[in-house]
Amino acid sequence: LGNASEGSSEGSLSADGSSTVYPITSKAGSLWNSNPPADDEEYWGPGQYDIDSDENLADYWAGLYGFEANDSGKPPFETSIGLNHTGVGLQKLEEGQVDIGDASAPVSAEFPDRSESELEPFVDHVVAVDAQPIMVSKAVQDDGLDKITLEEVQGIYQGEISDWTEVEAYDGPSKEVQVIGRAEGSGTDTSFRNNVLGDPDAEMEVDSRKGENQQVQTTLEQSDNAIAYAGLAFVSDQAPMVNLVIDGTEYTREKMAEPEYPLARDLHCYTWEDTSEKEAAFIRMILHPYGQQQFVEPADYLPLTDERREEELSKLPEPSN
Amino acid sequence: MSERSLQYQSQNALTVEHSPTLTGLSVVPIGLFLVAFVVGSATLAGWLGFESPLFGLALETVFTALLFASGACLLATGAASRLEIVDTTPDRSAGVGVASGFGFVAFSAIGLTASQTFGLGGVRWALPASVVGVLVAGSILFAREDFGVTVPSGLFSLLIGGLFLFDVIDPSWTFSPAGFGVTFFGTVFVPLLTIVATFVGAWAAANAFQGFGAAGRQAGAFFLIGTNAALILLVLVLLIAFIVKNGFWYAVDGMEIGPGLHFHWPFVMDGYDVFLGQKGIFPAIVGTFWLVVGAVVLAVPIGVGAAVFLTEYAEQGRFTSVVEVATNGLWSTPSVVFGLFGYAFLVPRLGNNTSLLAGMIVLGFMLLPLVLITSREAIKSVPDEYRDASAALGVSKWETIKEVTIPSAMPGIVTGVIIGIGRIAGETAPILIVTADNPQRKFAPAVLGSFEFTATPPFIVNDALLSGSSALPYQLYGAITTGVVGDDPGYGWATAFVLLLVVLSFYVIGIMTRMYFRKKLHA
Amino acid sequence: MSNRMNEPQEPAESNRQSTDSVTQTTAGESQEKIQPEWTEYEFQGDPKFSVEDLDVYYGDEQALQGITMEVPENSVTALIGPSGCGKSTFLRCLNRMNDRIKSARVEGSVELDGEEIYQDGINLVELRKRVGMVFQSPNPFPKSIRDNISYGPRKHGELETGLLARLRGTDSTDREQQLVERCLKQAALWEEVSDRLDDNALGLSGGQQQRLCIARCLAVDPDVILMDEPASALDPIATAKIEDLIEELAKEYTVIVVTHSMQQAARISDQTAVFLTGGELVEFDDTDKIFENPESQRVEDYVTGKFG
Amino acid sequence: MSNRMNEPQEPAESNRQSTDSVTQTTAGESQEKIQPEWTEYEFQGDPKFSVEDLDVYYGDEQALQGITMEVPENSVTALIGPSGCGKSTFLRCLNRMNDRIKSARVEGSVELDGEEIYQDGINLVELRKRVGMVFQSPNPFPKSIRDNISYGPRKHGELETGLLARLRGTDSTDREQQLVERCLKQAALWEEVSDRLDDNALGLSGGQQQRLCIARCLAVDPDVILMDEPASALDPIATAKIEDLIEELAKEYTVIVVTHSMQQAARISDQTAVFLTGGELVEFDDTDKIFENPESQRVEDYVTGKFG
Amino acid sequence: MSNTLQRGDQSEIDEGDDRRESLLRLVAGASLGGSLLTFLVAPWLTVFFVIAFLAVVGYGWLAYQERTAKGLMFLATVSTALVLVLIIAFLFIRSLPAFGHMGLDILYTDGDFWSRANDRYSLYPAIWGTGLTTILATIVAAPLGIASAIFISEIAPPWAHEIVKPAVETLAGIPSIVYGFIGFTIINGYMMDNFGLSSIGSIVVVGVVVGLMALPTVASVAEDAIASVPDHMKDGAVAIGATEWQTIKTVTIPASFSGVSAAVLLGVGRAVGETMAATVILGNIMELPEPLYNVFGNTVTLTSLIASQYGNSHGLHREALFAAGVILFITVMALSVTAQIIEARVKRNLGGDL
Ligand SMILES: Nc1ncnc2c1ncn2[C@@H]1O[C@H](COP(=O)(O)OP(=O)(O)OP(=O)(O)O)[C@@H](O)[C@H]1O
Ligand SMILES: Nc1ncnc2c1ncn2[C@@H]1O[C@H](COP(=O)(O)OP(=O)(O)OP(=O)(O)O)[C@@H](O)[C@H]1O
Ligand SMILES: [Mg+2]
Ligand SMILES: [Mg+2]
Ligand SMILES: O=P([O-])([O-])[O-]
Repeated sequence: LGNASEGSSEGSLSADGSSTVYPITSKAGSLWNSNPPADDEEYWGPGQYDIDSDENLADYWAGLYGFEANDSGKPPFETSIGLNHTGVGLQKLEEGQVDIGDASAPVSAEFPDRSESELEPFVDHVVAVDAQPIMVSKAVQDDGLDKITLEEVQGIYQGEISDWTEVEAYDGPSKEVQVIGRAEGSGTDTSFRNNVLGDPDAEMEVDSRKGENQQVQTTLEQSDNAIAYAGLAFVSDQAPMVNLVIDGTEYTREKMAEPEYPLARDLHCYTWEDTSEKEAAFIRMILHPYGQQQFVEPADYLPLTDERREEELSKLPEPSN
Repeated sequence: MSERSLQYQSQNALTVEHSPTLTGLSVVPIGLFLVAFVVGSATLAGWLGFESPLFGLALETVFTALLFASGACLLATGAASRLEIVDTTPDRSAGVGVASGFGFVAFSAIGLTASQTFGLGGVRWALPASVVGVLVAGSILFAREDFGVTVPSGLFSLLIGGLFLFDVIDPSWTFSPAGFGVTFFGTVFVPLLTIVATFVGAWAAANAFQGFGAAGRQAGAFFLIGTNAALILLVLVLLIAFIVKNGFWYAVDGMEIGPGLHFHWPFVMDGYDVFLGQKGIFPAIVGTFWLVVGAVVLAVPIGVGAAVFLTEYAEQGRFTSVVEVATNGLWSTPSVVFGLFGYAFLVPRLGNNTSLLAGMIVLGFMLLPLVLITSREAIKSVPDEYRDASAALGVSKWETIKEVTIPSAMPGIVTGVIIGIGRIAGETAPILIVTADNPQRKFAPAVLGSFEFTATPPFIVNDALLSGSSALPYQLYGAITTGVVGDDPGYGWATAFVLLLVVLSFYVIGIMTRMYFRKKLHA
Repeated sequence: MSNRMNEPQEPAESNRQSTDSVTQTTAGESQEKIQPEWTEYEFQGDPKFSVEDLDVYYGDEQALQGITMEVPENSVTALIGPSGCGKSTFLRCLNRMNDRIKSARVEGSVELDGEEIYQDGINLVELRKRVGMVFQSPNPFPKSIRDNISYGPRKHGELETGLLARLRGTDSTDREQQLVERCLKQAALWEEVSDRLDDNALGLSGGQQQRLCIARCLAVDPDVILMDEPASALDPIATAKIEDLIEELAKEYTVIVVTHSMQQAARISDQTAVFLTGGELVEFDDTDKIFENPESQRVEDYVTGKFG
Repeated sequence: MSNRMNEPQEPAESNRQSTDSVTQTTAGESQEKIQPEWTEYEFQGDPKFSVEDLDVYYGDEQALQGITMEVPENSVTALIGPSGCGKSTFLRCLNRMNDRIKSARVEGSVELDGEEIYQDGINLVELRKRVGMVFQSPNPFPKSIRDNISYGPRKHGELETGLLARLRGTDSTDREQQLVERCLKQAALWEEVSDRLDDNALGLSGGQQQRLCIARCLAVDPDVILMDEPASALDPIATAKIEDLIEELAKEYTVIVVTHSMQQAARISDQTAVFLTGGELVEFDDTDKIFENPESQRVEDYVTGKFG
Repeated sequence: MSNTLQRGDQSEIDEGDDRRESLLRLVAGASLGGSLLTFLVAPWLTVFFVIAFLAVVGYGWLAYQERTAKGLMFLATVSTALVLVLIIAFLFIRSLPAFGHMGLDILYTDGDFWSRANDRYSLYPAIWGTGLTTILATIVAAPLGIASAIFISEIAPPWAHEIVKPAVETLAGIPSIVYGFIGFTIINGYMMDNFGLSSIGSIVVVGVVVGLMALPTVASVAEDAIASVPDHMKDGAVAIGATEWQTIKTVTIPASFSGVSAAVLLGVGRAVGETMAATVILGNIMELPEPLYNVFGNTVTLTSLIASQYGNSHGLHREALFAAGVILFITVMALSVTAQIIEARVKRNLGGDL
């Protein structure tokens, strides 16, 4: 038994961690394992992405780093993607239990009391951007709340605003604000505090804390007075987002992609010490426009700009063929 | 004969005859309660609304009418009994229990009105409340039983009905007790109060039905206890029906049977695969299967062995009582504590990762006390005659245990194990902590195919056992908390349906096994 | 009084027990009537119980077959017979304790003082107050001796004590004390326990417990006392006390006692009924006659020890 | 052979049971020796059992007091006495079944064919094979009739069946069949069950079950058969069959039978031992003598029904 | 024909046998102890000891089946107790830092209960929440459970008995996550809509759901207790003309009172330890409800604290969760032991009859 040094199982690539990043990596992993052929238009179809290949999906991406294709149609190596939280992902990565630690907050915010050098071995790969939305219950939106200022959000989460009538854009009846947060220690919570309240350890007052983003969404859907933050992937009809107004600028869904949007956060795939060829093959797939279109956009996250993509790609080892 | 003439009571008639009047009067409130229960529950569940009339009557009118009818019937019953129009056998008093019950109702009602409606703060509301409460209790105590039972319950119904009639409480009424952050709406309160008041009335009527006295109190008590049993049945049926209704069609979607041996049940037999468009939970089912197998393999030999040792070999003493305390302690240890323990003890020692094996062991530990306790009972209940008979034939203890004791205890042991399995198969918390990793798997853990021999210790490894796995309860947890399949609520219900199907099958099989063996033994 | 067996069969009476299948035995499954092996038992005065054509079934099995007999008042009637012949079953028919056995079904008629006890609307409480019962093994409640005795009267509302009763002025502590004393004296237990009436009854010896059970039964003022092998769990000395007590009780009460000891039956009873396997009543007559000169050959065999 | 009571007391023997406190009754707590009320019982031939000065205690309570008697071979010895007098206790001393009762302590000597059975290193398996036992209520194992009978021999390695045995060539299915047949015939049960040997034994009637238990006991080929009220749970017809069987068995075996029915003792036994409350053996003699002309007054009272 | 009764002539062989047996026992004990020890400190070595143990046991089985079997069964018995010891040990060891860091504040403190930033981990709100939900659950489970027990063992006609008893048992089989699922998706929303709650999740819902889950425990343990009151004791009451209900009330229940109260205690234990339903239904905030007894408010229980924060914790935070486990464990053990003491006392007092 003892310490498995590389990954939980030989041969396969394992990732675990953030539930926010999970929709991306999980879809990527699932398709990787299915290894669709090149003529599959829906999920692979390399030609659509200016990729010149007739290989199956995983065969192609793994092939870039010299992994041999299988005759059986199976990928050169399998992937397994765990669902957990940022903290768990990073910890498992550190303990050598997984190859990739998914994180929805930077490692520095997740482990605020660690020194630079302690954080050094975490190699950061940003794979997408989540412009963390402010979401409210449908009923609140219906009562006119289509935008909210950053100060109001801060007031709500610091316990200064407790009734919706205190929010300017709201013109419905008096109603208590139900403040919903994510569990402490989750990446989503950490980045929200970091971005909105200015400190990953800032105090906040909430009415309930949900373990996962999906629970936040369900709670919004069931309530008529709630406000919450989650990931873009979890916005729904009954749990709509509202525009955030910062210094007079109203950030709509479209404008959230702009780098100035203060709640924007990067979604990370950390690797340990180096990036192995296996890890690189998988991350390269996600970083490629193919991956951004196939995995990031359907999950409602924002793809990286070309510039940032190039920068992230440059951190990966060069493909061997 | 002299001593017997001291007797203070003449003999009563050997037969009792209840007049049809009494029977008629007392059956009505019970029927009214049933109607109120059905209509009220339907209203609470939102199937009936106050906007839409029922048989041309406003819902509020229906409730008011029910209450007045019930109250009137009860008062009439009380009067008829008191005036001896009908033959009853009431006691001198309804007793302290009834008196304090109604006293408490009066106390709370006055207290609430005083504090919430008239805003009497502090404890000033307590004074009028106590006075009225004591008055009500006292007068019930000193009234004859027939009055003490019917009048307060009848008045209670009439009072509530009056509140409805004069629109003191109507569907638009609201009540927010200060500081609780809760609002009682008339839409909920009206049906709720109707059910409660008619229920009290039905209890009183059950009392009257048997002519009060000891027989009446028995009828009242049996009515309460019987209603409780019926409600529990109702809850069970509703729970199951609800899950089935929401999950069944999703779960059986795309099921194909035939031709020939072809059988495909996508939700149950497929894994999760984006590319193939499969959204099945096969890996979770297999995960649960292996968890159960592992737990059984671990717990059954230890549990049965310990049970045999404790019953057949150990002297009753300090050692056995320590083991008993430990067993009962294990039985009541919360599952999440088992999870933490597994995380601290097993995970670091089994590849430092969440794993199927860790889950098996933790669930095995949870199953252990169940197996031990039930096996012990079963072995204890093997008649000593068998053991004596065997000993008298010169057969040793161990042979007796193997050949006679354990086979005779087998039905009990098997039943215990099956029901124990049902229980652990539904456990979520420990799995969450020591086994779970990816809820969306394509392939089930291939435990059998993963054994490998190595040259270094431990010489035999099984990758599947040492990796994480999904399991049905975890799958359901995943569906609730992380929306693993996006906006697809049916997926969660279908998972719940399959989980329930698996767990309850174990229970049903266990219970039927026991019934079968009981019948066989008694035949 | 005559053995009714010889009278013409009456049509099915409507006052049979009203459980399922009350139907009179139909022609199809008509059973052979057991021919009595003895002439009627005659006695003076009214019968306390008149049992007629009583059949009892446990599920499908018949435990008693067409029992017809009349039990005279203020005397001791012994029921004897081999194990399993239905003595206990018969006894439990007389106060309808068989109602508590789910599988038991009773057909036929039992009259207490001329009133049918297997009819609708019978007041079981009243019946059991009149027909008391003492069981094979002593079964006092785990309460004080006093409470054991006052239990019945209290449940029947004849005694009230405690704060509430005192408030209402219906307190009957004194009467309770009198009652306890009277019953214990009648049961020949007073001397032994008068100084510890508030001790738990389970602390008494077996024989004392059994007498306490008799006292408890007397406290509700029954007419009849049924006893099912009341001395079988006791040692000879305790047995002797119980036997004396039974003879004493017969002065005021009708006592019906099951015993498996023929000697005991001979010692204590005025008349004896002999049941034999299969649940038939084979002979019922004066005890002396039964033991010295029975009419039935089978009874003769039984009492002389040819079997059993 | 003479009643050893009259012989001088031997010093404490070392071969008493080796449980705790084996010490001989010390002078301090010396009990009065019970004076025999009858003269010695003499018979011809060797005794099967010689019991000498046997005391049995349950915890602190003494259940048997200084029993001394010799049981002749190939005959039926009946043990009678009121309930609780220690008959069962005595019987269970003879095959050391009392070892199974934690609180029981045995002092004194019991010899089987001249060999002390209360000595260290006794082979209990062998003892119990030689001294078989049949219990009050029939207790067949919940197995087939055949398996019930072959159970003992199988466990003693005398029979082997099944695949393994067949592979090894030691299969003894035939011998098993013969054994089953022989025992069932001896127990007078063959006729009734020969066509359903593989049915569960619990399906038999009580009397059949009891005979099956006897057959099961015969299968291990004992010398002695102890029976503790073997017919008390049975109806007269089954009882009669068992009684016949006992008389039959006495031709080949030594049978010792406890009964609470004096009639039964009179019918079946050659000699009778009367125990009375307190655990004393009051008289042991030919059955006829005991019932017609006992020497002890207490026995006379007992057998004529003055008490019990 | 028959063998001698004595075994004396075999004594020499016996002695050799005895020596070999003690040796075997020694080796088996050592290898087993070794396995355990290595599993604790160096798990990769465990396999050698396990092999040794299996070898010894295998040999012992062939040579001395009875004694080997007895030894193995003894081991099984000991290991049952050992599991509990291990649980205690690991829970306590892992939680010590949290107890050390927080001192008594971990049990009770005013305000500022839980903050990762300040390393404050007071379990007070969770303890309070557990207490409150448990009280509510007991209010539901105890009377209804006892009533069901009475119904099943005393009142039900055979057909109803055949339905209700298995139904109550089946109720015990519904997994807690299913209750949680229904609570989370349906009841929470219903309470929001119909009781005007201002936030999702409330103690009262959890209390009622958990009460429903503890009900079968109460019912079945109480039923055993009630059914163990001997029939002849009840017959005694009925035969002097008490009604069935009077008999139940004044003879059966008092006689089985301790068993029934043990049933309630065990039910309370179940309620205290119930996890998943609380986790998904409650808001899980480390705050007290306001006012303290506001059952419509939101808080966290010890169990839901562990299950909801477990995944996001490390360091002292995680140790604090272990501390929550310790408190849970101690509570439940105390309840269980009390229940057993009560039951033992009854047995002693009533001479093992009840
Ligand atoms: N509760 C019962 N259910 C089914 N059968 C019963 C029940 N009670 C008694 N029987 C059967 O009815 C028959 C008569 O039983 P009963 O107890 O009346 O006999 P008894 O004469 O009192 O015997 P004993 O002397 O052993 O007490 C027996 O065959 C018995 O097995
Ligand atoms: N296991 C035991 N533990 C304690 N005392 C016992 C035990 N067995 C019997 N006794 C007591 O020993 C005495 C003799 O009992 P034993 O069973 O030998 O009597 P018995 O003559 O067989 O009576 P019965 O005719 O009732 O079967 C009795 O006082 C009994 O209470
Ligand atoms: Mg009887
Ligand atoms: Mg006996
Ligand atoms: O699950 P998280 O992404 O919030 O850590």
